[in-house]
Amino acid sequence: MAKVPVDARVVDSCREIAANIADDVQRFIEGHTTVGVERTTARAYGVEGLDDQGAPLVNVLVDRCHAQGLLSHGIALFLGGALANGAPSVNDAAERLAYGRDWGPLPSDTAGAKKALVAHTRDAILRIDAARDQREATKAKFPAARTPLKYVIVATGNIYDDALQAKAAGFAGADIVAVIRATAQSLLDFVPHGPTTEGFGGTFATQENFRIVRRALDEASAAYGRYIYQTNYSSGLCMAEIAWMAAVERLDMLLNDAMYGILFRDINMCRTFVDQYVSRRIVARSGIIINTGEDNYLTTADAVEKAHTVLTSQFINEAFAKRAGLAEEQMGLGHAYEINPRIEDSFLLEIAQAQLIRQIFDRHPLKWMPPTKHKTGDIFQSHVHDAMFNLVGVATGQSIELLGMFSEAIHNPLLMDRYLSLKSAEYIFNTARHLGDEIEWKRGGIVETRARQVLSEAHDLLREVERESIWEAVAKGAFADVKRKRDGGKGFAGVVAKGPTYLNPFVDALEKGKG
Amino acid sequence: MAKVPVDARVVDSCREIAANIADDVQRFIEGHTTVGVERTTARAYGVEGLDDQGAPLVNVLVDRCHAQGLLSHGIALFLGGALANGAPSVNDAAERLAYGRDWGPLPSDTAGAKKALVAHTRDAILRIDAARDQREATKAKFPAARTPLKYVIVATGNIYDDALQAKAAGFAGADIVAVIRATAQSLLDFVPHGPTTEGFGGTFATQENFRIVRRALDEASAAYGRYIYQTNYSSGLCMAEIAWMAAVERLDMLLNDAMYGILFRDINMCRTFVDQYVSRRIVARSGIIINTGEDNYLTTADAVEKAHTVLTSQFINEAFAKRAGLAEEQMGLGHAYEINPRIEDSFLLEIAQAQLIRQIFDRHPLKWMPPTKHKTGDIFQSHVHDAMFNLVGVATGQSIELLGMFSEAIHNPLLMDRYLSLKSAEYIFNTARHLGDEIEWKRGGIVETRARQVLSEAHDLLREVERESIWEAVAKGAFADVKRKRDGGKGFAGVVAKGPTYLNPFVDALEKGKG
Amino acid sequence: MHPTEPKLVTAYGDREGDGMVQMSFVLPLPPSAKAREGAKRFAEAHGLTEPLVTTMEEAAAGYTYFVVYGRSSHSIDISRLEVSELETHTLTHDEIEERVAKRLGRRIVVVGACTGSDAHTVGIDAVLNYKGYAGDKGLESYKCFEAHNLGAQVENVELAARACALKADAILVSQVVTQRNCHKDNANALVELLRAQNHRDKVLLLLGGPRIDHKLALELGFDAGFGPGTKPSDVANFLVQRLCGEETASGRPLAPSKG
Amino acid sequence: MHPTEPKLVTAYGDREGDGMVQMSFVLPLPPSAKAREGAKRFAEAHGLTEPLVTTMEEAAAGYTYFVVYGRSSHSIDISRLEVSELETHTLTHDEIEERVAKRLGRRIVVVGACTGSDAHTVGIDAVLNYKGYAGDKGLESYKCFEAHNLGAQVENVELAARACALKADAILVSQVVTQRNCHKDNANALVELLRAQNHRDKVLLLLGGPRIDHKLALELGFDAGFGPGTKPSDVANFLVQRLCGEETASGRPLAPSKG
Ligand code: B12
Ligand code: B12
Ligand SMILES: Cc1ncc(COP(=O)(O)O)c(C=O)c1O
Ligand SMILES: Cc1ncc(COP(=O)(O)O)c(C=O)c1O
Repeated sequence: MAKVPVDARVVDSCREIAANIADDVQRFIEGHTTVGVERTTARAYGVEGLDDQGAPLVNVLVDRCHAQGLLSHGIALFLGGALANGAPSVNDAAERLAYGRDWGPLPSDTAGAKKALVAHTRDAILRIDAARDQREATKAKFPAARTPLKYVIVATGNIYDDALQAKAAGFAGADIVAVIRATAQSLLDFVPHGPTTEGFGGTFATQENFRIVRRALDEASAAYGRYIYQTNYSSGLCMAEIAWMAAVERLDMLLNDAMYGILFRDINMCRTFVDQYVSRRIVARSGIIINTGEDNYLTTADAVEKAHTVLTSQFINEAFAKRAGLAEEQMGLGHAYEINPRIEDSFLLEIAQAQLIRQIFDRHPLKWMPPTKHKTGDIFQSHVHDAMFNLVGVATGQSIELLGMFSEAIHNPLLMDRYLSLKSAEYIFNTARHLGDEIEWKRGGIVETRARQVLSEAHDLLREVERESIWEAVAKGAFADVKRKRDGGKGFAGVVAKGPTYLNPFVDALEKGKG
Repeated sequence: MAKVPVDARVVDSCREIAANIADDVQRFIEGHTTVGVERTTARAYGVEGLDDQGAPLVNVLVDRCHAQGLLSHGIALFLGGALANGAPSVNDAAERLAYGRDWGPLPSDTAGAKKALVAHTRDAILRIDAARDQREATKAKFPAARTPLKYVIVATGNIYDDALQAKAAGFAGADIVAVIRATAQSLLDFVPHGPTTEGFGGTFATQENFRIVRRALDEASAAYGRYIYQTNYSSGLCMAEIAWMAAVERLDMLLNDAMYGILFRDINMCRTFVDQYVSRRIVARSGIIINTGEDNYLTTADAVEKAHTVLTSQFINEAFAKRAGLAEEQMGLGHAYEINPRIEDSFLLEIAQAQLIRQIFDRHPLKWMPPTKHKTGDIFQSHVHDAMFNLVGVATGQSIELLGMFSEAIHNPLLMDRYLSLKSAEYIFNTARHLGDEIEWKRGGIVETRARQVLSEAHDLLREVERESIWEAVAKGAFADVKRKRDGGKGFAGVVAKGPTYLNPFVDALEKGKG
Repeated sequence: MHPTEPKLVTAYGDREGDGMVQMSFVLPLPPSAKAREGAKRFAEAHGLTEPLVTTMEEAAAGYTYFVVYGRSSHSIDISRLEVSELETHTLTHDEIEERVAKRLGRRIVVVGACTGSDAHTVGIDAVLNYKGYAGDKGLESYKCFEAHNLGAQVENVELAARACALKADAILVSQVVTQRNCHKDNANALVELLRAQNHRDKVLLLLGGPRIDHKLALELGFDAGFGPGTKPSDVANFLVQRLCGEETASGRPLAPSKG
Repeated sequence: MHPTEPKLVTAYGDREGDGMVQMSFVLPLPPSAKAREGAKRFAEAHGLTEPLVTTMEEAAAGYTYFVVYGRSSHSIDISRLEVSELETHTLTHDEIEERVAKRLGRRIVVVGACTGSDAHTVGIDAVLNYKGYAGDKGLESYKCFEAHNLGAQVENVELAARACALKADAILVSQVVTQRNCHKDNANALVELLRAQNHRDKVLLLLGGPRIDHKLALELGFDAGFGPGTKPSDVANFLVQRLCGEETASGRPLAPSKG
């Protein structure tokens, strides 16, 4: 493989620093819960359905509890209490609490409440494990796909068209299909329900939509003799709930990154760090692979000057992931081919960065993103730009490659765009299959020098972030050239400090699962 | 530069063998002339114009001489004789001979005939030198272009549209513009006259058409501040005449290769080897760069199995060129990117071949040809295929790159096709400018192994050709999988053994020029 | 050329008037000789004569991808095109500062945002923030502009409120996501809102985005539209021209997008 | 489906019936807002609704390159398409040998050439020569065929003469260069020539080339046409079917080009 020099000592130091940065955040996380976390817990226990206004029961339930200022106890305490008080089922318990005349008193018998939840907690975990087993059984039926895995997006806004497109992508050779979410969903503090047929820029992530696409992709896998991965987005205000839905509906991957929400969706940091932790606990248990969003930084910041911010954030994201029990094999750290193509030797700078990250995160299923920012409406030139990206992808052995689309600057991909993108990627992966094994980079050349520079700049930035804490660093615009305040952004009101009696056997069970 | 191992001893041996092969042909050449050579001589002396049927005077003149069985003396002897007998000008002498009641006797006073030509011979050479000087003066006004030089084709069939297209190509960044010939021209045993506006697959090569395009390109050079090269085709039955027209009309390059005519146009070998020699003598004097046609072999033969036939032929073509007085800097040996793109690691095989040839012919302005045979009507995929070709071109430092067109499988390039091809090539040359300097190939890897294999196979084939002589080898299909007989093909009747008194002061002067 | 004298143009392939165009599309049919003929007919329906189907490939089960070339039988009369080119002077940075100081005597207040659920800030940032775009500094870099960048995901109501509060001379709206024309609805909704608040005449309304052009912006009730490749100085010039008198038709049209 | 019941299809972008098509072309105008509008109108003239001009770039002085997307307002009734699919059995090599031996009892004589000034032999060689195409051996490889390949640049007169002399059962013509339809003229001229010689009915006439399809070949007076991706065995099957009786409509259409 076309290796670049990587100073192991610097890398170790980067990981140590990242650990400190993450520990600081982890302390905050352990002391807090959010409406999102509590809704997730309720769902895990089997709470489902809508009220007469169409609001999800879990929202009505948790909001009412929060309105009383009682969320610091954890919704589980109240569900357990209601069960102990004879509610026939968790759902019934939830309805009583949500729709009952009043919320009622704090359950006196905490032990009873806990006890009442034991079986339900076990079932909640079993449900996740069952989905995981089913995924693995299905996967085992097919030969392992060759990397880079070819990842494409469908986004018609209509789930039934998406399902058709997803199968079409399978026919054309896709290994992974993502259904992009409707543009506003990450700002919604609830998860829409049922199958949906309207959405801008994408289709809503709902449990039913997950099922519909899973079914389509299972059919495609069988038809084309390849396992086809399903992925969606677990970012924004419903990070944890969506992670749970993905876990039980057998998705294979999730875009899951608090930093993305903070920087690009103006989601409050405290809120999304806590949500991310619980979402990743679920992900860890379910064997889902996450994709992080560092690639996005280069759409707002310059890809040459700020290349190191991607690497810095990857070290931190890795540390966060470890603290949620994820294995390296589940960490699809994101990076991208976003350098201005008009820059001389930009191809070499891209290779250096891609190879550096490949070597530093050698067990991680890296997510390699295509050029987007510098794409124009000239679809022919755009197709060539993607070809260079594909070449770097195969030469540096990236794991998950989101294929560029020649229509990137125009619209969400059409069936034809995807077909041609897959055709081109397959051609390049094959024609240059062993290019990476053949190349050795000239000592002290452009590639080596660039790799060294990016690593050392990342190391410096990590030190700086450690000094200031991530809260401060983000406030100062260390990432993506975007500044966000600790108490600013959306969803802050949904953050609650855990009380001494805080109860959440479901999350406890997930955490035990870690050992 | 991404060097491959080249065994200097093997290369030297190849050159020695090629020399022997060429000497054998050279002996034949020296003993023969052709109607084409004699027409060229007449043109060089200033014979021009048409008869009332529209046939060029040079054809009427030379055919009549040939019909009498007198061509073995050389047309110069008769022109000189007529001048000595008082013809006021060479043209007038030619008209007397061509249109006179009878051809008249063999000039008795050979010395007088020779003497009468001395001044005309000097003028003929001066005319070529003047054009060369003018080219060099014009070129000196502009900065030297960066290699690979971007070469594009125009071929509307109408010379005025061609001129417009040529300028458009200049605007879009072309360094070299070729006007492809009408498909049948190489089979014509005369050169059409004047500006032409009808032609299939291309536009006729005529002296007037050369002028029209030269004017357009001079204007484009001035407008865009880059010297833009003009090229055309000196292959087929009028090889030498076209070379002369190109020389005096200030073309910069010529596709000039007897082997192409033999194999792909079924032109007789004896005829075209003799024509090639004289055409190259003119080219050598005029400073034109030739492009040879080995690239074409891979359109009929398999590019993986027969890669070495290209190299073999290049050694032989180089030997032919040396014997006609060409400098290495004038030898644009042809090779191509024609491997089936569906073959795994085909990109690596292409690099190996391109780099090998680059190193063996290190002073030669190599002509690097794009994929054509495996192109399909899918213009998007075709554009990507060309992108890989462009990458190899810049990484291996090719000199003259004929840009691929995404419409290759469809039509002669349109204005848009050329624009997008140039845009893509510029992007790739720039984004990967120093890739070649950065790479070192893995010892014993796919690239190195392939380079070794091709060179040794070429060496073996050269030995075989030497053993059999080129006449035999071609008859057996050693090149392009095409078989041609020594006395078969078009134009054999135009070959004449020189008599003891054969006279051709013009070619003599060119040969002296060699020293 | 006299405006009313017609000037017909058609596509140019490699000869004047040959009308050569390229099309690509997918038909919901499996590949077959019949599908090929269908593609040919489909191209003919668009006015292509002698269409050549250059490729037919199965892109999905039951869907086929085609590339077609043909000579268009259509031409357009460009003398009849009345396009309101957005004309602006090109005053230098200093000239702008000077003109505002002289003629207005106060700073021009602009409020900008990317509205609705649209989270694309790069465009509006490029126009407003100091950094600017392609080497051309943003409005923040001018002394004579007081630029407020509200960022993305800003609701029209909020934007209008802030504009009133700040007594903004101009509101700059960016719309990047265009699926199902949400950008048009969004933009138009703001105009309606301001009308309802009797505030529309009190501010200049500028719309921008990759799919915006001046013509569209006018149709949507804005005062100007700015598309891809817009430079902050183009915007500055437009504002100064409108707010510091001397309305003029002369000047050069904004540089067209380089793609 | 009942043949007369209409089945309308239009282009498919990402939703049933959205009609999305892509176009690219050059207009002989310099880039400007007006040129952009011109491109839009030009696309509209082809039946595209709400065309989106995604790029406008100066490709040459006074010539501008455009890419346009739009929703087509056209659809075609594929139930009305009467396309003569070239139907052939798919007998194996051995089956073919056997059938000819049994039913004809002699070798089938075929003469092939690339005619006129066309020098492209690869196609006709692929069909006739032993080597064949894409792993499918050429007619030379069959005992039951006597294949004469005259190569390229063969004049119709010469081809016709050789065919008579050899008592050919079939003449195989390849035409690759198609500029200004020279392939049609060339092919048609041969048919006329054979008619004049009263020889047309005595031979099967096959036409092939990258721009040939069965329909076109029939129009030009040939018995069959073969396009890109043709395999020699397709040709062998056709000849056997025609020369060894049992004319049948069943069988599968020739594999469509993979582009
Ligand atoms: C960067 C980017 C992002 C970044 C945005 C980061 C940020 N903070 O801005 C991230 C990664 C977050 C992102 C996310 C999404 N994106 Co996005 N994104 C892009 C991308 C790659 C580049 C846009 C860009 O920055 N261009 C550079 C700027 C400088 O150009 P510009 O915006 O045109 O601005 C110039 C002019 O238009 C003008 N201008 C613009 N605004 C204004 C305003 C005024 C007043 C004036 C005077 C001028 C002006 O001046 C600017 C300078 O010249 C485009 C694809 C592309 N290449 O265009 C997709 C694209 C815009 N995104 C798209 C989509 C769908 C999304 C998502 C909704 C996908 C999803 N469902 O997850 C998400 C969610 C975001 C949301 N809800 O809006 C689609 C939109 C499709 C459509 N036409 O509707 C695109 C086209 C990609 C695609 N083909 O799918 N995206
Ligand atoms: C190889 C090639 C050449 C080689 C030919 C070598 C040779 N001895 O054949 C060389 C380099 C010599 C050449 C030269 C020229 N070429 Co050329 N060439 C090509 C190229 C790259 C590939 C053609 C090919 O071999 N295809 C592979 C074969 C297997 O496919 P095929 O021909 O379609 O055949 C299959 C089917 O069609 C069918 N078939 C074909 N014939 C027949 C016959 C029968 C009876 C049957 C049953 C089936 C059948 O079966 C075959 C197997 O499936 C094409 C571009 C392209 N990619 O298509 C240009 C192309 C055909 N050439 C072109 C031109 C213009 C020329 C020149 C005239 C240019 C010039 N002025 O110098 C010259 C001169 C040659 C001449 N006068 O004809 C143009 C034609 C444009 C047009 N449509 O009119 C093309 C399209 C390139 C371009 N875009 O400009 N060319
Ligand atoms: C990590 C991550 N999450 C989510 C998204 C999708 O954004 P949205 O919040 O609009 O769904 C992206 C898009 O790039 C992403 O990278
Ligand atoms: C050396 C050479 N001569 C001539 C030609 C052009 O062929 P034609 O004889 O049809 O002009 C080519 C085309 O590739 C060539 O390579």
